[in-house]
Amino acid sequence: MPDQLLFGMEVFLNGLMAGVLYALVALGFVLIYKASGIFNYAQGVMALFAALTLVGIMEGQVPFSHLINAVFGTEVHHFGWHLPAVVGIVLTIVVMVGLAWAVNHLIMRHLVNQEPIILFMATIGLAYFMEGLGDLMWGADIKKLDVGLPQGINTAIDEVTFNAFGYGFFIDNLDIWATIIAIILVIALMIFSQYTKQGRALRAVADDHQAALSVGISLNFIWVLVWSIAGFVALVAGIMWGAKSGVQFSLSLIALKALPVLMLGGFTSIPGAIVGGLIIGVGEKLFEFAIGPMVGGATENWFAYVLALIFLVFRPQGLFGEKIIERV
Amino acid sequence: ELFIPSLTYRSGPYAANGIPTADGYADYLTLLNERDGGIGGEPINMVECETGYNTEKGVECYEALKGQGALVFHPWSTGITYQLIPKATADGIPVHSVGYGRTSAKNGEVFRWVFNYPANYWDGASIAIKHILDEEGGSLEGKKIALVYHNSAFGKEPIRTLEELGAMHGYELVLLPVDHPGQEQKSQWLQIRRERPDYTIMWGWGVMNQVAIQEAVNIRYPMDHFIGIWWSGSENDVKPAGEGADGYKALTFNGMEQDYPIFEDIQKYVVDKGLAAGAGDQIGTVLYMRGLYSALMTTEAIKKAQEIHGTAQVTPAMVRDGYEALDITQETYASLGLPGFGPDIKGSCQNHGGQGLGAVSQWNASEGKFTMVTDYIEANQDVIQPLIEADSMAYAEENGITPGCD
Amino acid sequence: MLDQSEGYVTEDGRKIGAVVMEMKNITLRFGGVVAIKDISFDIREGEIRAIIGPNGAGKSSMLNVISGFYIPQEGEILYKGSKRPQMKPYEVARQGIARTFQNIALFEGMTVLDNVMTGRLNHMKTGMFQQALWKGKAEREEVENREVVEKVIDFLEIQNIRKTPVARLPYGLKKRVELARALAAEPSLLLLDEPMAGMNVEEKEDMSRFILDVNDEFGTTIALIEHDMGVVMDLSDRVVVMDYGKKIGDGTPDEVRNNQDVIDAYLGVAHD
Amino acid sequence: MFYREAGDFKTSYVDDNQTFPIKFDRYRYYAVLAVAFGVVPFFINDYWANAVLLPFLIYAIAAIGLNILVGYCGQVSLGTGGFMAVGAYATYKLMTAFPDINIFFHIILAGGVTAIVGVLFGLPSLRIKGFYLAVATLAAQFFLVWLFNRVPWFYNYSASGQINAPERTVFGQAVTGPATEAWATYLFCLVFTVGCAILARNLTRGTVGRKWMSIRDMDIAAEIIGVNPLTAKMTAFAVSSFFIGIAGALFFAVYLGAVEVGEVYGINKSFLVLFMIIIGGLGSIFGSFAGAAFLVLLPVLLKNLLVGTMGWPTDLAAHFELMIVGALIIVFLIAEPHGLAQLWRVTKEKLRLWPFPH
Amino acid sequence: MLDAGQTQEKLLEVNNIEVIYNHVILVLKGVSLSVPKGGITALLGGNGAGKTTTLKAVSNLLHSERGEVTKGSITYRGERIADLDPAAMVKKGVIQVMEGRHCFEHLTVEENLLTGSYTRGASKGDIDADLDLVYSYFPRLKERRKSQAGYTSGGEQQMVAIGRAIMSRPETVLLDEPSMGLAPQLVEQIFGIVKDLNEKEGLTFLLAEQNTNVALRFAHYGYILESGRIVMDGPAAELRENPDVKEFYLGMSDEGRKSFRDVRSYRRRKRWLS
Ligand SMILES: Nc1ncnc2c1ncn2[C@@H]1O[C@H](COP(=O)(O)OP(=O)(O)OP(=O)(O)O)[C@@H](O)[C@H]1O
Ligand SMILES: Nc1ncnc2c1ncn2[C@@H]1O[C@H](COP(=O)(O)OP(=O)(O)OP(=O)(O)O)[C@@H](O)[C@H]1O
Ligand SMILES: [Mg+2]
Ligand SMILES: [Mg+2]
Repeated sequence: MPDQLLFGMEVFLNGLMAGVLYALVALGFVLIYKASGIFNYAQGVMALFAALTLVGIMEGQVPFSHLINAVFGTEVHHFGWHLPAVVGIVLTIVVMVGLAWAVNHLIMRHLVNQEPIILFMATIGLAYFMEGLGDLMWGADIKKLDVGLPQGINTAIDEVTFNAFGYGFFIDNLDIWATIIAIILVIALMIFSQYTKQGRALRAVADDHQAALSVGISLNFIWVLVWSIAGFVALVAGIMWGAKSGVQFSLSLIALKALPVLMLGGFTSIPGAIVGGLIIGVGEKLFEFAIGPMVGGATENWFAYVLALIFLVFRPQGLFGEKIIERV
Repeated sequence: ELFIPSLTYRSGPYAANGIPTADGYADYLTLLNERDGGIGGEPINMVECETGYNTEKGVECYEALKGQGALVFHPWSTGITYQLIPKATADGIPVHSVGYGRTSAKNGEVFRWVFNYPANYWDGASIAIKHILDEEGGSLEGKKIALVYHNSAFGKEPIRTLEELGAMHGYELVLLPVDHPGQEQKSQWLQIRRERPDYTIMWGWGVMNQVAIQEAVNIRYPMDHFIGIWWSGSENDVKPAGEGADGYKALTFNGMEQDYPIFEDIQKYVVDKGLAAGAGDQIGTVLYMRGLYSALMTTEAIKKAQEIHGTAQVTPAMVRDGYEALDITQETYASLGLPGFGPDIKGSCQNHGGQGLGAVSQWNASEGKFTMVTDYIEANQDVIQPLIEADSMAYAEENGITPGCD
Repeated sequence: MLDQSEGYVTEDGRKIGAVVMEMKNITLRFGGVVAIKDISFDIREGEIRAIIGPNGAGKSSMLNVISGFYIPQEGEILYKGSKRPQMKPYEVARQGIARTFQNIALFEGMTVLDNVMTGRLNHMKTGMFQQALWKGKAEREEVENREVVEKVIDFLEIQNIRKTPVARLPYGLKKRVELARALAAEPSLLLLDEPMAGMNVEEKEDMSRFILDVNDEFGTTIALIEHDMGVVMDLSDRVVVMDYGKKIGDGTPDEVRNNQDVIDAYLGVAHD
Repeated sequence: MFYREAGDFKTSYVDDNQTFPIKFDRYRYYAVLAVAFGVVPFFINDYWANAVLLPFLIYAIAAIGLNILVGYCGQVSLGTGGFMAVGAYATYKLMTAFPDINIFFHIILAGGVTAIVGVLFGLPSLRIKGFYLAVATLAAQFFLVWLFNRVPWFYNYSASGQINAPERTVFGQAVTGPATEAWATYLFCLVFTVGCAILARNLTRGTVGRKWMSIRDMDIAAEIIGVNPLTAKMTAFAVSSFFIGIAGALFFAVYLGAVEVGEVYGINKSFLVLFMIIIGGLGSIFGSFAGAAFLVLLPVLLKNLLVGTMGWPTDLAAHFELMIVGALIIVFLIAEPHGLAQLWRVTKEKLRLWPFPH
Repeated sequence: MLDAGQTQEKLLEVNNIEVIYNHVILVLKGVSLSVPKGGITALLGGNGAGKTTTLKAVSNLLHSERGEVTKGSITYRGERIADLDPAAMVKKGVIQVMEGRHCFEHLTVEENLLTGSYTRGASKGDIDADLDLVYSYFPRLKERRKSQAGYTSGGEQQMVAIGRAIMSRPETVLLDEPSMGLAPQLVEQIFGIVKDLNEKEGLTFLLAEQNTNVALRFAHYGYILESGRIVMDGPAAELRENPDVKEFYLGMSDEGRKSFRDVRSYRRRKRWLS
């Protein structure tokens, strides 16, 4: 096989893997959008916050130590324990559920039946708040996150492809894990939203808050539930991305990588997040590979958006999104 | 009283880097106050102003602080530096951008109030190539060097220089831009894996550094052939990649030993008195030392100014004279409790940027620290000087400045 | 059936003119659902034409076809004697066809006055640049059209809520504002989709009066969908009855009332 | 009865169509203008100009522009940063290519250029709606920033890739470049701000404005009653981008003077301006001003309060600042989802009834 | 439970409530009414009289409209309900069918109906049985059960809304303008269903209606609301005979029903108060 084709294939595969990582972030958006029609701008910050909390708990960091030390003149930093990842993850989930509860009781509950843009704005406020809170709680330094997932080139694939084509493909172990986890998540969430009573209630809420209330669906419960799940998805995304770059502020910016995925797949579709992710991942990587060098590179940021935009012109609700109902 | 503001970024996307830098800067000034009663007997009043690395906040800080009689500004961000160049020039306040900012500001005849001691990005590019030349036994003929850079003005800085040097040494340059913020670099690193460049140079910032180093580890790129600019070489950048990052190299223009005598003083006069800036947990890190080094250059300039003008209470204009007369030698470093800490610097009206000396440091993962692996190397000024001349003259023309010393 | 070419004179002596709009063999499908199946009927100048039928019969869809919002798969529409090419809804509106909607479609964020003023869009011609400068042509035009709108507002007796945002209005008033918006356009053909749903008798009486007056005073042709048989029988000159997308009756109220198909499908019991 | 309109009768539709039909409002408006033009320039200093007033005035223009698109026409856009960049780079190219023409016209022209670009990126809005459109406009944001970063022609091949505003004068007084006086830059921006506000007000009170609002409130119904969605949406994009372009131009030329596109006109700017109009009030010109004032002033105030007055460490203060801004946004939304402008309206309504509660 | 007609037991009592929207707009100015168990109580009145507002005050949906009960109290089975959220009200057996349908557009007709059973812990079998019950009342819905509710006609949506409420097996139903937009046959049918449910299942109804004629035929007791105040109440039969009601709400004069064509001048609305 010609080299270019081989390279292209490798890029394609890596695009798929990158796409899965985008999809992990997009899933969180989809969940909340599906359940309340809210475009949750804070999703990225939630991923950061979850990852920070996980590291903090595992490393036994004292939360708010900086503040405590400044106020009381003490010198506390660490509890001095190192917890295994599983314990850390469980405790972090507890924190995220608490967060979901707080978000519902302090914010969402008071904004029932408001226009989507207002709710969107509220999530921006939330993002600001959590950004400040995350820093204050766990500090701004870059932390290493290691929950025991393998990372680096997968030698088996490398060897197999080398024997077959004379060129070993690079596939990152972490990406393989991400794919497995993402598939499990997507299947579980799909079952949840399509086939359970809560899933149906969730879609009802997204359509009409008031009507949902009138049939006895408790918005409080539904919202705490979805925000918790979204928090959990954020944690997963935070773990995956945190493993790549360390846990730090910029983690919250991965939201920007998820948005085109969201558009393409449809805001309301869980499988859409995965398919959209794959298309975006492959599309941007191949474009950068084939066309990038001609236009000076670094095209990935905008290309994903342009690709999604072109798709939308033909299908305004995204690939799998619910049809936008236009009637008079 | 000497009013020295410090524009810090202890919050925002780059806080992890901003905190140690600001701490080092602050601790050094506190040390002088506590130990020596200031500079030349005049106490220092340092005020921090938080910019969050945001240009507009930087402008706000500048305007707020200049009114209070600021002697010199360290913008700590290239964007803010560009803002302040015309403003501070008009206001007559020196701006010192330590190893960042506008490279051609080295030409003091055009940029009368701007300093970028001790080295600039073009120096950095040249030093990196020189180091590679040393490693390769003097010839780069037929070699391939990749530049992974932040796709912004900052990242693009070394391209011209590297191209010129490429023509000179006969290596091929591969350019790989990474768009902000740089969390996804698969494309770039797959390409590196394919093209197998002999060396990879990186001009990165923020999360881009961590991801690049992690990806390099993933594709098993030989880390000692991977060299970052000085802003891509702090503990923050390598730690997330763990053991794999061992051997990664980065440029530096200041020392990073752990046993400078000054640490005892800092412990005694600053930390023990509870005066340490921030949490006090950054002492000795690369960026802390860089902040400290910046403070050192500034205070030396003020000392010079006091000498020249014979008064302890200097003005910004006097501080500029001090900067232009800056003369830091190895004796100076030693006398300050920092033997061998930095390169010699000798300024003048024409030269606002020093001699362009830099060294290479290497990450030792098991010990968890960077160590210098070369002496200070001098950048190829024959290549750089004309570039600086051209760029600064273009600026002078655009802005109607008549170059010259007053 | 009535003869096709000439007009006729109603019982109360109004003269009805020639056919203005003719629907010919219209069929409209949505996926598997056939909303309208091969329906033909006409509307004559100056008449009040009612469309009735059970829920889901395709009445609103028919109005949407006339408005150009739905494009029928089959059939053609003749307007003022010539075949109407496929048009965008706003182009249809420019031909002098105005309408109201079943589920009130007012612009909730605007005041009543602004809503009614939008009805006059097609009469206002100043360009954007003149508007931006306001003084002069734009202002003059605004005032002229405002006068027309005020007349409509007076006519429908909604002066006191002129400056109220419509979102706050109760249902019945909203319906009236919608009518005002349609009237402001000074249409030659007015389509009303259940204008009296959600009103009590007293309000229906008022609304009936408005409709009759519009028809009388301005000679506006009206096509009307309504479920209140009293209203339909009293107001309309001719009635089309639809059921499951098919036409099952067409004629004067009396004819329709006594049509057994209509009774079975829609009325349930014979209405007096 | 603090607030009265009784006895203030209108006898013509012209009067009734005024911007401030109530006398009290009208006088207050004149008073504000008089102070802004006649008093402030004499007391302004660099700090007030550069830290507060210039950003306020310029953001107000951008907010008015975005409000036309989002608040009046209902097309949510996140491309503001990119469009501001178009304005900035257009001015830069014009300033350097035609140095003899007054900067005033360069800025207006830059607005025009932005309007064209805006229309181009607005075309998909004919198909794409709601948040889908919002996200789609990010394509403009990222692409434009990439383009200005990528193509050296835009920054005149300068080595640093930055653009610097050379000195330009109006009536002999420098308004760009290093040697400007605070009052001059302030007045220059103020003229633009007031001009834009008046234009926006005129457009929104007439037919064009009603077309926009009808599209916003119910696009299908609007089309059926005769609004051409193409022209309505495109004019909204054009006008909105025109203002945003002017804001971007002033931001670069007058306020900052030197700009790197990714840093200054990044996505954060898009969000910031959107926050302004939501906090201020969608579909309200006054709201645009209120929102701009709120988000420009609040951080400065908080910083001065926490660091200056209470002496907190800067980093703690910065974190708290974020948290407070975030919490305030939420509190405001809960108290009044329709923004400061609505809050103001409700207050007026209450004052009108005062001392009776209803 | 199955005894038809109303009992003396008051299920729902509204005492002198005042409702304010947006902190400034006073809509209800002291409304009191009581709903006996097992009865059909009609709430009549013109546009904007406050019928919907009253129902929402009971079902506690007001909060989501930025409305507030500022005075008075509402009790259900003698218990104050001010602090309950709407979901808790449904659990207690009070469900509202909202004016203007409010279907879940993106859900299919059947899914819409199923959301009605959300609060019930019932088994799948029970729910399917209820579904069949609803389909037997509204055969049209069965035909369209797989279509998205957003695309069904106005009348079909009204059926969905009522069917959905039945699915929750309520004790009290607050029906807001059930007849709006329905074909005459269907209006009769729906009221027939209401009556059936009332008589056979013992459901209690509070019914807001414009269609006074039908409402008074089926209801046991009626309240007439004008501008936020109750201006008249009495057993339905009595109200039907009241001359004012006759003239203004039933459109009848002494000579029986008049033609709409014969109303030659606009009526000056007669209002008892205001
Ligand atoms: N959300 C709201 N905000 C402000 N005012 C409101 C709101 N909802 C209703 N109103 C006002 O309250 C009054 C009563 O409205 P309500 O909907 O209760 O009347 P109704 O009797 O149900 O009328 P209809 O028969 O038209 O439905 C009206 O004047 C209306 O303008
Ligand atoms: N856009 C659409 N997509 C799919 N189906 C549609 C659409 N519009 C209408 N229908 C279907 O077409 C049929 C006719 O609907 P239409 O709204 O015309 O009924 P209608 O006669 O106005 O009834 P009603 O009196 O209840 O308003 C209905 O079954 C409806 O579900
Ligand atoms: Mg209909
Ligand atoms: Mg009602």
